[in-house]
Amino acid sequence: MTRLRPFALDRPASLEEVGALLAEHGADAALYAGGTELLLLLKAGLLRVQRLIDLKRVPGLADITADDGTVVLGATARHRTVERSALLRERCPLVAGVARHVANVRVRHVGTVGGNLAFADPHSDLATLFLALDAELTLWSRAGERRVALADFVRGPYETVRRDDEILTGVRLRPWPAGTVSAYLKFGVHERPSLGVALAATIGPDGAVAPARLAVGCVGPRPQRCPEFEREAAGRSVAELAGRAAALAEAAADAVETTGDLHGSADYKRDMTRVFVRRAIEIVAARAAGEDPHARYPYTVVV
Amino acid sequence: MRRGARGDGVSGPGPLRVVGQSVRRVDALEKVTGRARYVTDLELPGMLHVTLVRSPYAHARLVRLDTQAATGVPGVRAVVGSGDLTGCDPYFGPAFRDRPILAIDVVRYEGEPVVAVVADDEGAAAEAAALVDVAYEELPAVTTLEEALAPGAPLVHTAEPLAGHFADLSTLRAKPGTNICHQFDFERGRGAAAFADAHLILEDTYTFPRVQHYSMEPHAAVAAWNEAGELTVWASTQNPYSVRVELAKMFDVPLGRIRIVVPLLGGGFGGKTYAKLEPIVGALARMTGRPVRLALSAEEAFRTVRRCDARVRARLGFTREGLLLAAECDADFDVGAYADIGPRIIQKGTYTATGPYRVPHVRLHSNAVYTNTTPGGAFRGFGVPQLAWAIESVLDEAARRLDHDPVELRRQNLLAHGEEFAPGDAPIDGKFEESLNRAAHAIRWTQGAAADRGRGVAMMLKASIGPTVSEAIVRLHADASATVLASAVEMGQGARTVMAQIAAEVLAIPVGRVFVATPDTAVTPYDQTTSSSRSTTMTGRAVQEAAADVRDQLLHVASGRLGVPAARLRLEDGAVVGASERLAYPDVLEERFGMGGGELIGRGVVAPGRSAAPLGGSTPFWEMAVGAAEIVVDEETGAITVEKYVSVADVGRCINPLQCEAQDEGAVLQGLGHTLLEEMLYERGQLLNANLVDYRVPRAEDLPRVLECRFVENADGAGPFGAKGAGEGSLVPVAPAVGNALSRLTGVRLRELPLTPERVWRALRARRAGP
Amino acid sequence: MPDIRTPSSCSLALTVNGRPVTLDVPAHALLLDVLRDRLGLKGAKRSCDIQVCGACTVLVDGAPVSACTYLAVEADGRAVLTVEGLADGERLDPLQEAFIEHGAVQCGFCTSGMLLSAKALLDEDPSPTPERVVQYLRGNLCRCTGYRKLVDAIVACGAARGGTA
Amino acid sequence: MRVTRELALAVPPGALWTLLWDVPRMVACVPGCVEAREVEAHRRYAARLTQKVGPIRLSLPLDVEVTEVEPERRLALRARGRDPRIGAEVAMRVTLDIDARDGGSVLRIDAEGRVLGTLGALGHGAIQRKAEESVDEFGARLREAARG
Repeated sequence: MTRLRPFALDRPASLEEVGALLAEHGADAALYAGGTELLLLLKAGLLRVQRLIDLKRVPGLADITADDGTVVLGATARHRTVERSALLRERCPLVAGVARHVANVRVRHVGTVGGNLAFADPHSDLATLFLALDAELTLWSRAGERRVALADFVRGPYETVRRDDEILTGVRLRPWPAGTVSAYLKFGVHERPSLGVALAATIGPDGAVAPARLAVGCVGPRPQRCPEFEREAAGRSVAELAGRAAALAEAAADAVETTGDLHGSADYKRDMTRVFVRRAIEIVAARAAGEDPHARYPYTVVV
Repeated sequence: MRRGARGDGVSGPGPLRVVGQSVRRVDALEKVTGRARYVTDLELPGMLHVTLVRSPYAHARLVRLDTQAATGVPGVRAVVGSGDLTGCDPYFGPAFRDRPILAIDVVRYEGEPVVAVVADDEGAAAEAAALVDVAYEELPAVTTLEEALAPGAPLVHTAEPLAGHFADLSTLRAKPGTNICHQFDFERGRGAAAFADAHLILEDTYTFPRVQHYSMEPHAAVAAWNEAGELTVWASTQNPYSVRVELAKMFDVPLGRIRIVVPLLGGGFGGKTYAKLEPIVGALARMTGRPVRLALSAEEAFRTVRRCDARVRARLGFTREGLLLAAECDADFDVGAYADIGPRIIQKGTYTATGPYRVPHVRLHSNAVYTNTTPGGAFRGFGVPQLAWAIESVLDEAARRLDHDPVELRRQNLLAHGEEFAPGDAPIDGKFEESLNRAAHAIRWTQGAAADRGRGVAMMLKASIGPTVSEAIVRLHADASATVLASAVEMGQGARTVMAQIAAEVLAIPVGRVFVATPDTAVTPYDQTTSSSRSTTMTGRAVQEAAADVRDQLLHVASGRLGVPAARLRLEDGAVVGASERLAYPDVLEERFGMGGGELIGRGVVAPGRSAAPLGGSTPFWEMAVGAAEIVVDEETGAITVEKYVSVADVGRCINPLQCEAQDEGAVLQGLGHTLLEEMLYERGQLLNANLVDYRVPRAEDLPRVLECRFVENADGAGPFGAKGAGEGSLVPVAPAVGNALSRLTGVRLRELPLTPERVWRALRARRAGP
Repeated sequence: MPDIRTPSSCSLALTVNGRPVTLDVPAHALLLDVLRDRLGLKGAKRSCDIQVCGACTVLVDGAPVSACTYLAVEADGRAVLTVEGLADGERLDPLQEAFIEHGAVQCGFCTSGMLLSAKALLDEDPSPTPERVVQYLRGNLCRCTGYRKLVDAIVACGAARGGTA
Repeated sequence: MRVTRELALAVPPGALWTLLWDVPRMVACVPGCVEAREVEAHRRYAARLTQKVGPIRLSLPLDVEVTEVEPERRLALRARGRDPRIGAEVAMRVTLDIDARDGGSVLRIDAEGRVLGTLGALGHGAIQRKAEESVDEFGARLREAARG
């Protein structure tokens, strides 16, 4: 780790000012909020910039607001704020719960939702969970604002569609309707998660699942939804889901793209996907029946 | 009475007042208030900062060095390659002087220092370092034992290695034309021939991974020469006196001109033994005429030292009744690019391969093998963990084949108290069966585990260093306070507190009135090293003798003054007391010196010297510990959870029970590191995971639900008040105990550490797939 | 492109361990280096330097942060607490006392960070369960003690503080 | 990292061979290659490569050395370079084997390389993926160039 090389710090008070700075300095400037990834890249000497553009003084960028049935998390909202947000606890309880297990308490006090998503480390929880919440990201630039579905936003490890002149301003989540039972499981020995599974089953008045949402993260280059699983699960009762959990999990595992890395081989990750999708189904089924599964597995966080 | 394990203390001469109590650490206050100072905190006026430019290649020739741009950076004082290191021997190393201060002509591992940049601040140094342009021509590298030992393998070292400074390694036996830089052989009885009479013979090969000490304080050193040509180095080192020898040889000056000062260490675990950064800062301080500071990053510590990984083929022969008849071991240790103390590790680790058991016929062989990776060095256990992982696993397999209970099989083979381990070496100095029984009892071995739980047990034996020397001085001041001058380094294990307790006990004064000086070769007398669990025993006894020397002087002077024979006087609460007489120490000194000043100086020397023992000197004590683990396995993910772990160590006497407990709890967690989590991963010579994101050091959540560290205290040790060494032993049994528990529970025998979830998962899948 | 040789400096006004401090720092200065090299508060240590080990933990307005990866300018107008500010003169904080009592201090290099993280935890959850302490200490590494005594000390301190000793 | 691909092309080996030696058109085919010039005919070339691995921009001069030439059958080269800004050292070996197949030719690409230094270790996963993407892109551009 080398020392930080000198840079200037700009603290614009509006998106327009940020845009102007980006236009003026281009690759010599970097957007900065919590800095939990950026400062490490600068210290490692992997990135050199002349200026940091601090987003934390742009009003409204850190707010968590409800907006016609969706919930919008401002890009500079800190994990700690997400963890304690009453709105999220009420509308997207899983999001508040998962935020509590991001990295460690110090990173949660400083790191932001936008920084996490824009860095797009394949081994992280938020993108996986947000994918199951049909998240849509808002990218602002002087040329205008565009909305990108999270599934299209992340192209691969550390690669997103965000252009250099664009600022990620927020992420819009579509909370699951009332009567949805959900679970997030994260497994791994390392500092960062090796596997993330988000499962949400919305149970209709007739007791049938309509729809189910399943996202799997960390095992491949980007988080992935499991459309086959979701089709198979739709229309079935939760009990039926639990009954066919093994087969459904197997199908989901076969469909995901897994890549080997320091966290494990591709086939191990595929089998862990099978194991934890099944466990997620069992937990969701138990929760649907009003039981507290208080399932505990080694090196696993169940939210 | 403070909480802490109550040793079933054997009463020495009268009840002990301070020894055996969990007194408050003498360095606790400065550590909890943030006032404690480590080398990395040191600032000297005019001090320059060093950044090292390191090789990205595992093996390459240095073609060209362009430092022109770097020297232009404002604040840079010097940009130094090996060619610029004039006026000193550029090689160092305890066994072989094979390690260059900066790479000479060739780099032998990824991360090896090539150029040093010295500047006013770390920012300028780092900026200049990035501008140093080194042209390399890659050479074929060997990065595993298999590659390094293959016939015709590229050689890590081509020239004949120069002998190092330490006499006992003068019998170094490199194998010319190979990557083997030392070999060790040991035979007893009829050796391998005895296998012919064995009822059961079991053989298997186990491997132990490359792991990192990961002291929380990476290596750091500050050096300064004065006008009189004397070098002072403030170093984060465990053996100032070895470093002093290496620097005196390097700069060709008398030992007295080199001064090594060791404030507190932020952990060591063996990784800070022998010279590491001291040569480079010494050389740069001389070149620049300014004090020079080098503090490594955590990533750089991964490229400085590591534990030697090993491949051990073990073969055990048993009689029908389960008695060990013969043992054969071939161990290859990967010592990395430079030998460091590797040659002594392969000797020490292999010598007690047969553990605490009686094995009449033995043939042991080990090799120290060079590879193009971070140099291996001493690490808690010093070769014994690598051997015990193999032997204790094969022993457990034998118990299964002989249908013996694993505890029973061990019990019936244990060496007895007083029995000979090897001709010429110290007899066994502990009742090992007590430790085994207590461990088995604590884990409720005989009640059998629940269906979903597996239990495993393992033992270990380790010799400490012999010949060895520890000297100490105790000074009793006129106000009845005392200063202890001893060179035991405080690296968290509590040595400073132990020395204070020993001196306070002998001098009958409160611990708070005893001050233990910072190790400083210009002040504190010679001590060979702070490693091998030897400080309490050897340095402790030297302190005890020095304090006793002061005691005898007190009694002698008081006897004269009181007219009572010294034999009928004793020390109590800072005074010499007889049947009815009492003379406080200040008065005794007043009597002795005729004035209010002066001090009584006592000296202690402990030097058991050479013996006919196979390693050149008898071990001053045997370190023996037992580990018993109870685990649960999530068979779907392969994840092992250690639900309960019991460690029992035969320590003779806990000078400070709470510190012994904390040491052994730390040893168990560090053992769980290489058992379940840690491994340095190389890909074609490049180290991929030199940081905490990708190298998993145990955390609080890895703490077994139940962790009990207990001690057998029969006051039968050679140390003060019957103490023996502790702190390394409890780490060794962790891996085999967990491996044996896994085998008992799942029938899967893994021979490679760490037992990661994926490795266990793969083995379980293979077992389900059947033969 | 101009290489910033004269970094734009920012003037900070903050309190450190209850004392008001004003100083000018370059924008790229890290809080850890300002505390250690400018203010002589050497208690916080640089170890992993990547926000994982916790040896550099300090509290900013009561929240634990990794001073090794936190720009000093972010502390402007805030209250910084380092280990040097825990004791009240010679009277130790209950946590410092509990760490000594329970043998939770060995080499001491992680101790500052452990104490401040523990303080932040107790401020938030006065008498935490051992499981809560273990989860909270996910970001504080110690290589010497094996954590048993650290958890005991924090739980005991919590109990004492919560009046349920 | 290691990437192997097999590519069917419309042109016969001879034409492909000529294309491979056409430096300006090769520059256009190699993703991230901004310039290349001949230093020693058919032996050594100097090129500059820029790549983006996530937020990290890599820009380095490459010293390219042709190591094997079997006209219309095999071309092997070795490339090395260093980006001093981020201290990344890149070493690559690329072997191209050509066979005739029903009127056109089949090109087998075997690219093996290492990125050394901090980026190599930290970006381990991303680099393998980036290499695969680059070889696929090279193949696509080559097929386009062959048609043109």
